Amino acid sequence: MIADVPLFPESASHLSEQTDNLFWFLFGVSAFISVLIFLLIAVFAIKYHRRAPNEIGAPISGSLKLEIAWTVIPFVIAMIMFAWGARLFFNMAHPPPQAMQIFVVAKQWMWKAQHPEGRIEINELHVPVNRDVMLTMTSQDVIHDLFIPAFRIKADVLPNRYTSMWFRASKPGRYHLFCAEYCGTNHALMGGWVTVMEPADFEDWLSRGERGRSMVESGAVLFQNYKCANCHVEDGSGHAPSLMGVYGAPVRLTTGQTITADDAYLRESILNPRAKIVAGYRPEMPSFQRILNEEQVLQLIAYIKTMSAGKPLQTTGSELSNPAR
Amino acid sequence: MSEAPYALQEHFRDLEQQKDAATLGMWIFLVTEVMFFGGVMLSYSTARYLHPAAFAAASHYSDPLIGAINTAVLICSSLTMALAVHASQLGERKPLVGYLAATIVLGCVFLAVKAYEWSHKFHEHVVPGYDFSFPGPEARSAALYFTHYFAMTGLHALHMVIGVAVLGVLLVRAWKGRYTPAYHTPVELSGLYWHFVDIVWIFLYPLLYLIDIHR
Amino acid sequence: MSETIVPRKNYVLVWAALMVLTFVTWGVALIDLGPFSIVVALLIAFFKAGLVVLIFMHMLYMRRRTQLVLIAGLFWLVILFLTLGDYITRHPLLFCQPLPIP
Amino acid sequence: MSAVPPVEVEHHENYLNTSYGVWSWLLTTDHKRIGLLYLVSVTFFFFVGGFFATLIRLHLMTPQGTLVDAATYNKMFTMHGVVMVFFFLIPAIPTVLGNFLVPLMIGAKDLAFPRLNLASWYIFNAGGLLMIYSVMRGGLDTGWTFYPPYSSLYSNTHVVSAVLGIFIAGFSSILTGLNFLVTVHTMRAPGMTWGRLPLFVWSHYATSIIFVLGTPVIAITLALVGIERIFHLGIFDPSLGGDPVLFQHLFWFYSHPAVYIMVLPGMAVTTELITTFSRKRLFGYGFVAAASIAIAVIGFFVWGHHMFVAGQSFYASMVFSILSYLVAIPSAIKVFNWTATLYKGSISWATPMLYGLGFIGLFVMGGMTGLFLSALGVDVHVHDTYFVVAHFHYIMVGGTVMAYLGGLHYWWPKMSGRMYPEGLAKFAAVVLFIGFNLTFFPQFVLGYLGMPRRYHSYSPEFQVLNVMSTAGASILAVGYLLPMAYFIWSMRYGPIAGPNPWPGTGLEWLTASPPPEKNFEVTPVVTWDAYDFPNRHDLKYPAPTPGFTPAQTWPPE
Ligand code: HEA
Ligand code: HEA
Ligand code: HEC
Ligand code: CUA
Ligand SMILES: [Cu+2]
Repeated sequence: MIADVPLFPESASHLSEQTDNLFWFLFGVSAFISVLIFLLIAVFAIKYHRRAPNEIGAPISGSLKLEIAWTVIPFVIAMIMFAWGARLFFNMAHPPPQAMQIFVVAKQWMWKAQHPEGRIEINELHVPVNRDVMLTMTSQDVIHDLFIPAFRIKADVLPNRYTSMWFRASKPGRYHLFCAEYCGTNHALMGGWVTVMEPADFEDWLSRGERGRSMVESGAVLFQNYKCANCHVEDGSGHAPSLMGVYGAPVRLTTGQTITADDAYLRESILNPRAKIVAGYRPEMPSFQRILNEEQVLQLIAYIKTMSAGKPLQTTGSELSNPAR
Repeated sequence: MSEAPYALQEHFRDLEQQKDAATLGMWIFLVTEVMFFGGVMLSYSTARYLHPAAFAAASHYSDPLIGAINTAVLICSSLTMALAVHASQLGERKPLVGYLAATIVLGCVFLAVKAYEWSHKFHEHVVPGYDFSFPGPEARSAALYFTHYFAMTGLHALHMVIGVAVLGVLLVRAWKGRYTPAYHTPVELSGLYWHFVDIVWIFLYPLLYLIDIHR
Repeated sequence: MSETIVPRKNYVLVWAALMVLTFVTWGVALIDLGPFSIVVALLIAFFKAGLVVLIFMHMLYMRRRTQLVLIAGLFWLVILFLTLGDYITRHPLLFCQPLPIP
Repeated sequence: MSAVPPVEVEHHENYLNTSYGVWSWLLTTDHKRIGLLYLVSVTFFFFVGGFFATLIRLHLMTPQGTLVDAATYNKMFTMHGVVMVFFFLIPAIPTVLGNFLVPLMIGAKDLAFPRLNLASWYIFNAGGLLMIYSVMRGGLDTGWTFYPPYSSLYSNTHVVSAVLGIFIAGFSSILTGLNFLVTVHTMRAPGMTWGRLPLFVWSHYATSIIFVLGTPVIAITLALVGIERIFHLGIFDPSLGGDPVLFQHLFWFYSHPAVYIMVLPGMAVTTELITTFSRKRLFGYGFVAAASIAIAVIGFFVWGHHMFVAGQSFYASMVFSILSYLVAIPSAIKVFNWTATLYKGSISWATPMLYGLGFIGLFVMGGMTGLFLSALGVDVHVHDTYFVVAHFHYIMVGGTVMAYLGGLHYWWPKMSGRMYPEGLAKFAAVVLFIGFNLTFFPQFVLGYLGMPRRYHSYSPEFQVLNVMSTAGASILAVGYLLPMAYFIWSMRYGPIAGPNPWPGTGLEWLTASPPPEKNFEVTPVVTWDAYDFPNRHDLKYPAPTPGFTPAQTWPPE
C-alpha cells in the first residue's frame, strides 16, 4: 500500500517541467542551508554542552565580517530565486498568439467550458495534446479558481471580469481539475477531469455529442435577437460605430484616450456601455447588464471577433477552431 | 505641584514623565486613526479610479458651497480649540471655559449642517441599501460614490460626536478649576484630537464635493 | 520639557490663512482645470493640513521623537496607497495577456 | 537541574498575595496580574481552536470525510483559523509574556497606561465572547480570510457578529501596542539605554509598530464587509460595481504584517532562551535588534504575495515577489546570529532551551518554504494547497507556539515562584516535536501533489498522507495537554524557584520571584549591557562540582 502513495505529481504540460526544475532548485538550496543550520546547532549543542554548573560561554559578541557574509549571500541566493520564478511567471502570463480558445464559466459549484465550435462540457475539459490552449474565464457568483495540478497552473476566476491562463498539454491522459479558491459549501466537490487527447481523437470528440450551435453562431443569433444591428449598421451609417474590424483595433474615446478593443473592453461595452464612450458618438447604447448572462456575452464577443476578420456574417465553427489562420 | 496632587499617577517618576507619556500616546493614537481613515480613503480612491464618470455625476448631489461653509465652521472651531489650549497653558480659567464652549457650539453647528445634508440625500433617494434611485445607466457605480460618502462623512461625524462629548467633560472640569498651568494635559490632548478631526474634513471636502463640478 | 506657548496672534493668522484657502479651494474647483482640479485641490488640502498640524497641534515645537511618530504615520499611509499601483498597471485581461499579434 | 533546593524561603509580599478575591483580579491595573488574566483567556481560546483542529484532522482520515458534512467542515476550519489567529496567536506572547515582562525588563513599575491595559483585556474578551456567540449560533464558514463576495453576499452564516468580534478585539491589540511603545520610550530605568534593552523588548517594540499601524486597517476593512453585508452595498461586490481584489489588498495589508506580529514575539522569546542557556552574549546584538525593526517595516511592503493568482496586475506580482525575498533577509540574519551564539557557549539542555532550539529548526523550515511560495512560478502551482497550510503551521505552530511554550517554562518560576517538573517537561517537549513534524510534514507533500486546502473531501490517492497527519495531530494533542497539567500541578507543589534560578541576566531576574507589586524595591540603575554574563558579578551560579576545571568560569579571571 505504501508503495502506491504518490509523492510527486504527474507532469503533463510544457510548464510542469519548468516549474519542477525551479522547485528542485529551491528544494536543493533550502535543504542545503537547513541541514547546515541543523548540523551546526546539533554540533554546538553537544560539543559545548555545559560541563560545570558555574561555567559560562566565551565572551564573543559578534563579527562584522560574518554579518556581512550572511546578509549578502542569502540576498544573492534570494535574487536568483526571484529571477527564476519571475521568468517562469512571465511565460505563464503570456500565451502564444495562436492559442486555441476555450471559454470557461464558473458557478457554485461547477465548471462549464464552451469550445468555440459549440461543444459545452461540465466539470470536464477536453483538449488536444501539444496544442497551445488558452482559457478565458469568468464567474457568475463568487471567486473560484481553476487548478490543474498536472499542468502546474491555476488562476482565480472572478465575477464581472475575465481572467485567463494557458497551457500546452504534453501527455495524453486524464488529470484532476480542482477549484482552489474557497467558494462555499461544496467547494471540495467543484472539480472534475481534464482529458488530454491525440489531435485526431480530439477532432473526433469535438464532432461527436449533441452539437449545438458554435459560439459564433449563437453570437450571431443573439446579435439578431437583441437588435444590435439596428444601431450598429455594418457601414457605420447608424447612430453607432460599425463593429466591423473593431476587435484588436484602437478605439478613440471621448476622454481623448485611445485604447485597444479587447475582450474585456467589448464585454464592458455591452454590459456597461457608458463607462467608455467612443469619440464622436453619444452614450445612447442601452446596458445589457441584467439581460445577457456571461455565456451569452462570451458568444457575442466571439461573434464580434469574427466581424473583425471582415468575414461574412455567418461563420462556421470549424473555420474558427484555428484562429491562427 | 500642590494644586493638583491627584494628577500624578504612582507609577510615574514625575509629572513631566507622565505628560511626556500621555502626549506620545496621543500622537500614536492619532496615527492609528490616520490608518483607520486611510482604509476608507483607499477604498474611495480605487472606486473613483474605476468609475470616474459616475463619481463626477454623483458628486453633483452635494453642494460645494455648503461644504465650504461647513469647512469654515470647523476651521473656526479649530481656532477656538487652539485658543482654549492656550488659555489652559496660561491658567486663565474663564477664557478656557469660554473657548471650550465656543468649540462645542461650532462642532454642533457643523453636525447640524451635516444632518441637513444627510436628510437632503434621503429626500433625493440616494441612500444605497435603503432607498436608492439614480438616473441613467451609471446608477450602480454612482451608488458606490454614495456608499463612500456616507461611510466617510458618517465616520467623521462619529468622531465629531465623540469629540463634542469629550469637550463637554473638559468644560465641566475646567469650570471647577481642575486645570492649571502645571497640569492641563487633558485639554491639550483633546485639542490634538479635535484638530485631527478637522484635518480629516479638510481632505473629505475636496474629495467628496469637488469632483469635476464644471461637468 | 518646558512648554512652548504660541502667541495668540499666530493662531489667528493661521486661522485666517485656512479660511482663505478654504474658499480658494472652492473657487478653483469652479474653474475647469481638467485632471488637474483634483491635484490642485489636494495640494491645497495638504497645505492646510500642514498648517493645522504644525501650529495648532504644536508639531513645530514637539520633540524629535513625536515628529517621527507623525512622519511614520504618513509614511505608512503612503505604503497603503501603493495599492493603487496594482490598479494602474492592471491589464484588462488580467494576469494572462496575449503577446501582440505579430 | 539548576533549581534551588526547595527550602521554604521566608514569605514575602508579592503581586500574587498582596490582595485576594475576584475583584482584586478583575479590577487590577497591575501589568503582571493582567498578564495572567490574559494567560487564562488565551489558553481558553487555544483549546477552542485546538478543539476545531482535532475535529478537522479526524474528519480528514478518509477521502469522503468521516465526521461531518461539507457545510460543517467549512465552519470547522474557519473557526479554527479565526480563533487561532485573532484570539490566540496574535495576542499570545505579547499580552501574556510581554505584559508581564516588558515593564520588568526595562525597570519600570508598570506600563505607561495601566488602566488602558486592563481595558484592553476586557475589550479582548468582549470580542472573544462575540466570536464565541457566533460559534454558538451556528458558526461562520468564510475561511479566516473573509473574501467577498462570498462573505458579504453568499454565505448564510454569522459573518456580521464574527467580524464585529474581530473588530472589537482589534482595539485591544491597538491599545496593547500603544502601551508598549509609550512604555519603552518613556519609562526605562536610569541607564537602560536603547543599546542595552534586551532583545525581547526590541522585538516587542517592533511588534507594537505593526499592532499600531496595521490593526486599524483590518478594523476598517472588516467594518466595511459588515456594512456591505447588512445594507447590500457594493464596496467589494463586483455585481454592484465594487472590486473584490480591493478587499484582498486591504486584508493582507494587515494580515501579512500580522504574521510578523505572530513570529516576532516568538523570536523575542527565542533570543532570551538562547542567550540564557548558552550563558553567552548574543552574537551581533545590534544586527538582531535592527533585523526586528526591518522585519516590521519591510513586512508592510509584501502583502501582495498572497494574491499572485488572485487577479492583481502582473507588475504588482513581480514587485511583491521581490520584496518578499527582501523581507526574508532579516529573518536569515536572526537565524544565523542565534546559531553563532551557540558557538563556544555553555549550553544547557533545560526544557526552555529545547523549545528554543526547536523554534529555530522549525522556523527555518517554515521560512524556507516561504521562499518557495514567493517564487512566482512555483506559487502558481502551490497557492491554496496544503503546501501553504504546512508552511504557515511550521512557522506559527512549530515556531511561535513552541517559543511561547518555551517562554512559559522559562518565566514560569518568575510568574509563579515555583519550578515545573523538569523530566516531564522534557518529555512533553520531545513529544510535541515529534507529533508536530508528523502532522505537518506530510502536508508539504500533499500540497505539491496538488491537494487544495479547505476541502472536506479529497481524492483517494491523498489518503495515506492524510492519515499520517491525523496520527501526528493526536500525538500533538497529548503534547499540549501535558504542560497544561504540570503547570497547574507546580503552582502548588513545584519546588520554590528563588529569584534567579537559571540564572538569567535581565532585570526581571533582579527582583524576587514572584515580584513584589511595584516590581522593584528600589528602581534599578543599569550599568551593564544585555546578556553580559562575563561582567555580571552579581549572578549566583550553583556551586561547581569539585575537581572540575571548565574552560570559562564565573567569575572570570
Ligand atoms: C507567523 C507566520 C508567518 C511567517 C513568519 C511567514 C513568513 C513568510 N512567509 Fe508566509 N504565510 C503565513 C504565515 C507566515 N509566513 C500564513 C498564515 C499564510 C497563509 C495565509 C492564508 O492564505 O490563509 C502564509 C502564506 C504565504 C504566502 C502566500 C502563499 C499562497 O497563498 O500562495 C507566501 C508567498 O510569498 C509566503 C511567504 C513567506 C515568506 C517569504 C516569509 C519569510 O518571512 C520567511 C523568512 C524566513 C526564512 C527565509 C528562514 C530563515 C532564513 C535562513 C535559514 C537563511 C536562508 C535564507 C535565504 C537563502 C534567503 N507566505
Ligand atoms: C495560529 C495558529 C494555528 C494553530 C496553533 C494551528 C494548529 C493546528 N492546525 Fe491549523 N490553521 C490555522 C492556524 C493555526 N492552526 C489557520 C490560520 C488555518 C487556515 C484556516 C482557513 O483556511 O481559513 C489553519 C488550517 C488548518 C488546516 C487546514 C484545513 C483546511 O484547509 O481544510 C488543518 C488541517 O490539518 C489544520 C490543522 C491544525 C492542527 C492539527 C493544529 C495543532 O497544532 C493543534 C493542536 C492542538 C490541540 C490538539 C489542542 C489540544 C486540546 C485538546 C486535545 C482538547 C480538545 C478537546 C476535545 C477534542 C474534546 N489547520
Ligand atoms: C440604441 C442603439 C444601440 C444598440 C441597440 C446597441 N448598441 Fe452598441 N453602441 C451604440 C452606440 C451609440 C455606441 C457608441 C457609444 C459608446 O461607446 O457607448 C455603441 C458601442 C458599442 C460597442 C463599442 C464599439 C467600439 O467601436 O468601440 C460595442 C462592442 C457594442 N456597442 C456592441 C453592441 C452589441 C453586442 C449590441 C447588442 C446586444 C449593441 N451594441 C446594441 C448603440 C447601440
Ligand atoms: Cu469554486 Cu471553490
Ligand atoms: Cu504573507
